[in-house]
Amino acid sequence: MFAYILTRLASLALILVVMSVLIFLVTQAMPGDVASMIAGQFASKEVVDAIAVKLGLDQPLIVQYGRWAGGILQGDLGRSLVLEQPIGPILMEALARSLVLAVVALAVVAVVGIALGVLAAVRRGKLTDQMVSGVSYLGIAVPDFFWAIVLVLIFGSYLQLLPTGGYTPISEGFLPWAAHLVLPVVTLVMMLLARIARLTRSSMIDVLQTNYVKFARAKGMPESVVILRHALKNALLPTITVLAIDFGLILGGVVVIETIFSYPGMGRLLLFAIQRHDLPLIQATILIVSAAYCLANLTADLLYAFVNPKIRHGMRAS
Amino acid sequence: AGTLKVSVDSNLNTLDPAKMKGGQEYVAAYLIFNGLTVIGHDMTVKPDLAERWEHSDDLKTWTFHLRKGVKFHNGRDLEAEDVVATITRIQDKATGSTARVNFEIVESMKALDPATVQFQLKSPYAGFAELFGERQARIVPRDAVDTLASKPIGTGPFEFVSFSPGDRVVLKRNANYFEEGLPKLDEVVVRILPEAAAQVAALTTGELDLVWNLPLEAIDKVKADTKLKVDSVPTSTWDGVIMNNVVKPFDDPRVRKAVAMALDKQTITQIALFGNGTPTHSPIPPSHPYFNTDLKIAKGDPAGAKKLLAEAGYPNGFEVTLHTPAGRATRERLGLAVRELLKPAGITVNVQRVPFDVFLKDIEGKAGFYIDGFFSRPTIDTSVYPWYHSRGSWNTALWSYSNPKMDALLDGARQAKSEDEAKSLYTQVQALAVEDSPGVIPYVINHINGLNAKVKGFQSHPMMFLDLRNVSVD
Amino acid sequence: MMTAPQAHPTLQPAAAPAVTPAPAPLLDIRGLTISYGNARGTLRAASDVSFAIRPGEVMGLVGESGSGKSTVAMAILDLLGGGGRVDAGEILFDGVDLRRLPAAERRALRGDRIAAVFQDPFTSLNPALTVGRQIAEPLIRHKGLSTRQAAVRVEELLAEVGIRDPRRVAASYPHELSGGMQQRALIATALGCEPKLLILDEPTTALDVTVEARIIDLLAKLCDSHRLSALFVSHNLGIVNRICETVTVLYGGVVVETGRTGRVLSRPAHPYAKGLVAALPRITADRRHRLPSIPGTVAKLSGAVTACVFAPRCPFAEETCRSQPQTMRMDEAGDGVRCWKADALADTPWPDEESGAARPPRALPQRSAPLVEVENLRKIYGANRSILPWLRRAGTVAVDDVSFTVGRGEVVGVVGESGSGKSTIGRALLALTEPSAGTVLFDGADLTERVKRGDQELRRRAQLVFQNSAASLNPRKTVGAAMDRPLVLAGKGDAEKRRKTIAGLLTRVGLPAAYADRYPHELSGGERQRVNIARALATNPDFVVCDEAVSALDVSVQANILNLLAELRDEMGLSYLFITHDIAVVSHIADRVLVVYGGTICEEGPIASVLRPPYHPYTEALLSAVPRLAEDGQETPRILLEDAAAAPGGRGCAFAARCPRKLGAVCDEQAPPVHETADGHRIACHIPLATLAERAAVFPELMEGDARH
Amino acid sequence: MTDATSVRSVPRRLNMSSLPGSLIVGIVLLAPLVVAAVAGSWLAPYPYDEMNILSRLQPPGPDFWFGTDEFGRDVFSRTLVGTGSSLLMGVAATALSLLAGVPLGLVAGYKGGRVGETIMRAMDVLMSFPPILLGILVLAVTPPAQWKAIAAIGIVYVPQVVRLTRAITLELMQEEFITAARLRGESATYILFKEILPNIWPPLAVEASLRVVFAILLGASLSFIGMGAQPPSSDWGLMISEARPFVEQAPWIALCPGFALAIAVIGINLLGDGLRALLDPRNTGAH
Ligand SMILES: Nc1ncnc2c1ncn2[C@@H]1O[C@H](COP(=O)(O)OP(=O)(O)OP(=O)(O)O)[C@@H](O)[C@H]1O
Ligand SMILES: Nc1ncnc2c1ncn2[C@@H]1O[C@H](COP(=O)(O)OP(=O)(O)OP(=O)(O)O)[C@@H](O)[C@H]1O
Ligand SMILES: [Mg+2]
Ligand SMILES: [Mg+2]
Repeated sequence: MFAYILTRLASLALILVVMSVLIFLVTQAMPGDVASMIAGQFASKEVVDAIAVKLGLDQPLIVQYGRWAGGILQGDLGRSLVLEQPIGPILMEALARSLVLAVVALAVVAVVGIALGVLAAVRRGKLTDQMVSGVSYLGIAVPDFFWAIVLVLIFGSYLQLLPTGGYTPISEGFLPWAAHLVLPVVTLVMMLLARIARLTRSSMIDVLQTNYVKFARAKGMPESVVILRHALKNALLPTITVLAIDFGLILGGVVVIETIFSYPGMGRLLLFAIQRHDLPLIQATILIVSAAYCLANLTADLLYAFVNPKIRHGMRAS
Repeated sequence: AGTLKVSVDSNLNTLDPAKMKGGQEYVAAYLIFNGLTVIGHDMTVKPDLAERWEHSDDLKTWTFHLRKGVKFHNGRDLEAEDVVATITRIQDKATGSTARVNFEIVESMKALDPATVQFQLKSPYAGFAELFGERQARIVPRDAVDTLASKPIGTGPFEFVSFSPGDRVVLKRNANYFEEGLPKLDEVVVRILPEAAAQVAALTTGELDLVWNLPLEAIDKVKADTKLKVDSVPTSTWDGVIMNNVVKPFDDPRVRKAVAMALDKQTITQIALFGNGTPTHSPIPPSHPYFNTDLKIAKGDPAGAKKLLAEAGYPNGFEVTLHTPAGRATRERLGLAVRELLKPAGITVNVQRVPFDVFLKDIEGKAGFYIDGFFSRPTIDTSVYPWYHSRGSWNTALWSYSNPKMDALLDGARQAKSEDEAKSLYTQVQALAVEDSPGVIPYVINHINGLNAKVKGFQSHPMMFLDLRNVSVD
Repeated sequence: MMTAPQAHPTLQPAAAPAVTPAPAPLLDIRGLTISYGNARGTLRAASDVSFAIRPGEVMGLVGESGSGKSTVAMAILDLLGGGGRVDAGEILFDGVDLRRLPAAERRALRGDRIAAVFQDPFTSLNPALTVGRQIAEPLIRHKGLSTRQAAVRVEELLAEVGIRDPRRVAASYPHELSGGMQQRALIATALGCEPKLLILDEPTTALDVTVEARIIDLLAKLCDSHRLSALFVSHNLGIVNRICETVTVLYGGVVVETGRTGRVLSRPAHPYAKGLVAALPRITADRRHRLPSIPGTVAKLSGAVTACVFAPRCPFAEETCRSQPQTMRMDEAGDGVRCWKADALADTPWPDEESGAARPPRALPQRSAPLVEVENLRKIYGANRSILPWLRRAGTVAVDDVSFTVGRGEVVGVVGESGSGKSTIGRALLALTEPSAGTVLFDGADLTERVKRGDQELRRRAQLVFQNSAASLNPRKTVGAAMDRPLVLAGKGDAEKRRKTIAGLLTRVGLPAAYADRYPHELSGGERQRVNIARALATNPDFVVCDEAVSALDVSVQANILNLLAELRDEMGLSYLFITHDIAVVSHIADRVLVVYGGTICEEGPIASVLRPPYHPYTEALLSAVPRLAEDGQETPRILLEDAAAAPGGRGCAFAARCPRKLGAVCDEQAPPVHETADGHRIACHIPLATLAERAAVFPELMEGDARH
Repeated sequence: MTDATSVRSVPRRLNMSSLPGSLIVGIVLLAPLVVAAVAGSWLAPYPYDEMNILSRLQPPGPDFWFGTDEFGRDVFSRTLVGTGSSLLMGVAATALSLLAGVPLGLVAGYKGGRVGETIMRAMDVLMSFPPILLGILVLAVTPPAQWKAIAAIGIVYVPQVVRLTRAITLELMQEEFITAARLRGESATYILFKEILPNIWPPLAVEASLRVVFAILLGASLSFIGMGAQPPSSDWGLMISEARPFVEQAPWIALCPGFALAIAVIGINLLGDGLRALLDPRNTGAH
């Protein structure tokens, strides 16, 4: 197990190194450049060049990369060229907000999605099953931005129940904080629920047909115990994978939802950086997102082991 | 008294006025900083940090006398050296200020004493005082320029408290503000809400007090709400159909003329602005006394355009790509309207949206045919000269239009000694601009703010500034 | 030589009146009719099934695969899944009709008064919960024990089923236990609430013979000591013979015969039962014998029973059989048979059409070079020499220094417990895995080397018949397509010619040529295995490895396939490496046999010699564990092996850790010497040959046969 | 191999009653969309890009069945004409991801070891790139075009297809029919594409149907940030995205393409489920 984690961490480090080079090269290949962005409309070439020199953009790529990577190794994510601020605090703030969104949304998705999936599996072919499918279809059939707008209109404009956007730190009180999260979370849930529910349903159906479930029934266990204790734990593996992927997705930014709900998370930060061609900001953001994604995957794999002792065993062996 | 919550629709790149590019940023600039002069609601120049100013007869030496007792937010007194430092910084190419071109005219400057600063110009310029009303020419403390982008210090009515990119800028009342009893508000929160629907919803729920530059689609809704109101003012901010005069087929004036003829400006104003603007000939708005009322606004004459095209060697029209910057709804609509209106004239337009950074780098000044737009300028000269004079800064980059007659008219207007002289010259400029059609300027836009009825004392500014000095919320 | 069962002169006349009132049955099933329904229609899985189990009695339920055994067992438990429905009948438990009880009350009975153990311990335990917790569940549920009390009881129970370290086992997860231990844990679960009725659905099928023997002994003991009644579902007649007092034979969802075990198995009255008993391979020294088999397959029933269900396959069937449903005729002793001709056929054995016919004796192999030569074969799995220290691993030794030969036209059997390396040897022979050391010569050439060089020609001469007939055919290819490929690869003619070849091959293995268009799922297990064999033959091989090729099959189907393989050997001179864990099967088909344990060959020799003393201690245990029918001879005492504590390995004898005759340290520390006798019989053991030869024969009847010859 | 005994991926006797129900419903839902995709511009009552300033933002009525948008364009006609490009977006992007992902997944699963590891780690890298950035990169190098959006989305989904394919391949590798194939001397290519691939189709059909849906939606999201389809095209995603500001004032602008999208999504999903069942030779019509 320990060896397994070590191996995984080593490969994670390797991935991040590869990613850093890739990110660096790829962002360099992006059209547009920050100097002309800063110079603005119709800046003459000398102006753009002057800015480029000032920002050190004229140096060879390898030097730029070395400086960047060296800084990151020392925990310095660099300075945003456009915002003229150190990237670290900005990024961490956005990350924290995305994290909040991801954790809350995924908690809801996991609980509701798994519950719906289990329900549908248990009542396979019955009305409940079809209703669950129906609801999940509705969730994926309509683009997230459409849901988002409809929610804004209903809960913001008409019912005036919830704030329509923005973010309030929890330090300003739990209720305002929670109120600002409701709509983005609901939209995300609509978007992600279907997959989780369907996945849980199908693996639950498989597990419900296994011998050990039958044996649990033969022991006279009531259905609730059979389903929750015996079946569910074993049915969760694929669900966990997808949850981890979704976690990475939300951390990486759900631009559309963040935009509509004015949620200052990673997605909008990245989009901002891309639109302003702020390379250090783009690079740092993607690197952090990648790292977060890899960590989410690792966590999922460790969760597997927690859920399934056999895999724990396999980890020790392989 | 109270807190005013106002929204802008896009993130602020910087709080350093010299580097500002967008309307949202100017909102902050106007609240935090002052210029030597200010453009008033009536579009005339007024004293701001400079109490008064005088110029030599040849219009080449300008002396400004600073107001006494003005303090920066950090407590230091404003001095003439700060003005010199501010302008020097703008002139530095590496700063990347778009106001740099304005101050190219300055030969030299010096602080005569802590309260007096003098400028020597390369050529006579009557509108020099107005240049200090420009958005980027905010006076900044010379010892704190490096942190302006994230921690701006100015002399303005509000002091900077915090900026969280993508989320909000928080400002508080400047207790030492030099205008007695102003500002009235204790606090201003500028929130960044990119989605129009969210802005309007927030305004309805009272989460916001004011929506700066209200999305056009939402005007009807805000108007319908009795708790809300709409405040609007005509501006000389314009969008244009840019034709590069050195790129085929637009190097032929007949082609440009044909395009201009085919475009029905009234219709375009309807489509792009839902009527919230006024058709015009040039950046001079119809509300301005210099506006040429004799000229007819183009009504759209595809037949005439076809004829001209045939003369220019395009009897069957041609196909062309029109670039529009992505995310600017009005300009995107303008692009689609152009596409539609040029169709009967035989011109096939392929609209192509381009991300803004790419637009800046690869389209503006390089492509043949695109949609662009410009904020209103403080003076008629700054609104016209750079676009139409053959050495005008925008012109050389935008459409490379060159007509000696136009140059003569514009140079003359700069030194015009009387209003009438200036008016007559500018009237001819407009006629020539329509005749040569270096590009098509279909309209000037109304600046519209949506606000809660409880916001008192607010007036929309034709320069799209957010003037909150007299505003209060109860 | 097997003989047909003789009619017993003391059989009571069917009409004799009852003398002693039988005790009221604990479980009384009356007229149980069960069907599975889905969109395709309904399938009658049990029709009018009636039988009774008296208190303290163990009843065997036997019958071909698919005859409805599990269905009946599950119906008692109310666990018929997937569209199964009881249409009619009563299930009286202690006089109460379970079917009338509300679901909750039935559930309360389950695990408490009626407990169950299923076939496969590996899948019956939840991989995510500790074994102790799973055993404790019913105790907490039904007996209201606290978690702590339950934990104490769990350890008692585990100890009772013979687990030496109950505490550790209770804290383990299923995958950490061996199959035998898992099955014991299941039995402990079932016994926990002291049930009155135990339902055992093939509880040992998935286990090794040696482990199986232990479990069966344990069950017999427990049933006895707890005065348990049990329904024992199995198709293994030997085990039923060992443990059951009475037996009920199902065919096509219908009870065709029921009675006391000894009577039914020695003198079956119903034609199907006759066939079943006859098809069972016996330990025998006469490997020229063909097994009797029951031709055809079970007909699936959907409607009401209108004829004898066995009539289509019955060699004694007459017109009446096909037009009239049969009734069960019971006598007082509780024996019953559902065949109107039973009395008339009482003395007629199952027809053995082939055994009588004279077959040309196969030419004995010439003394030429052997076809396959294996020398010092070693295979280590999972060794890793990584630069990263935490990744380095020594790996498992699957095969440890094995040498043997297979002659042309020879059948070499390989027996040994699960994991002993049988399959690995087979795979190495076919160049499917690369040996870690040693050489495999095929017809004098190094096969692995050839294959590596891209020469597939030699490889085609060595083929494999798999255990799992379903997994070895691509479900998305028709039989024809599967068989076509080898021909295409061998460049055997155009499409038309190949089709002819395929038809010929199918006919050769006894399938209609039209089967070429079928998909694997449209075939029965036996048919699929035939297709497998036909496919292996398509390349015209000289050598076929049969890896548990008949283990998954029903006795009657197994008999069929064994006959087919023997025929092919005789006619085409094929050589086989026959891997199995069934000694009877090996004794039936093999010329020579290798007994492997822990990756080493512990005994090797002609089959007749291996079955007779001297025995290697492991061979002796293995042979003693073979379940037998009563008529096959006296039950000899079983040599029960402890569960393996650790994987075999190290310097000494692989079997040392479990050897009941272990001498001492020498066994652990020195590789055993090989004793060889004149006829090529070799035993690797520290115990002197003479001492080994002193042991009594496990199959005394073979010794008699010896004397006779 | 084209003779009588060649591989058949669908069962022989195809009759209506043996078709899975979900397949039939899926086809019924998708049929009109396919017709619209092929013949949309002929069927449309108005040109998709014709502006009619006098009748902008008209509610549904006899002239404009589903109303008009802010340019006075007929929403119904636009939806009809947009069918092609919207479906193309989903189908082509999915096809691309399958085309790239399936072989990679097969190889990763078959080869294992270093090759497999390398492929999987490369996929991890690709997967941890935020999809939008990939989209922007592909789209921004040169002017946006639909095929580029398709390429971007296709690439985004490659890792997921690889993962799925690899997982199934690994499972199938345990099956003995693979051993049988090796034993008769088949090449790796044959085993991968003729033995394994046909068994991957059913789960892949389900996955692909989900992918098509996600691709359409991601295309819409790209439109949202101005990267996907270009105006005045009437791609559904673009239409719905452009209708946002008018949701209150003129909800019908979003309704028609939204409806079409929902039908497509449900239809494609059902089709996927049905195909899985159909591709399974064990299918006997029971579902
Ligand atoms: N869930 C089900 N749906 C439909 N048919 C079924 C189902 N379960 C079993 N059957 C069918 O019912 C018949 C009896 O099955 P059952 O499992 O009782 O046989 P069995 O005697 O236990 O066989 P085996 O020895 O192989 O375990 C078989 O033909 C089987 O195909
Ligand atoms: N691919 C593999 N990787 C690692 N270990 C393996 C592999 N295949 C087999 N083994 C191990 O090698 C040993 C011998 O396995 P093998 O399959 O040859 O046994 P077997 O005698 O055929 O058993 P069974 O009767 O269960 O089929 C076992 O301990 C097994 O766990
Ligand atoms: Mg069974
Ligand atoms: Mg094996």
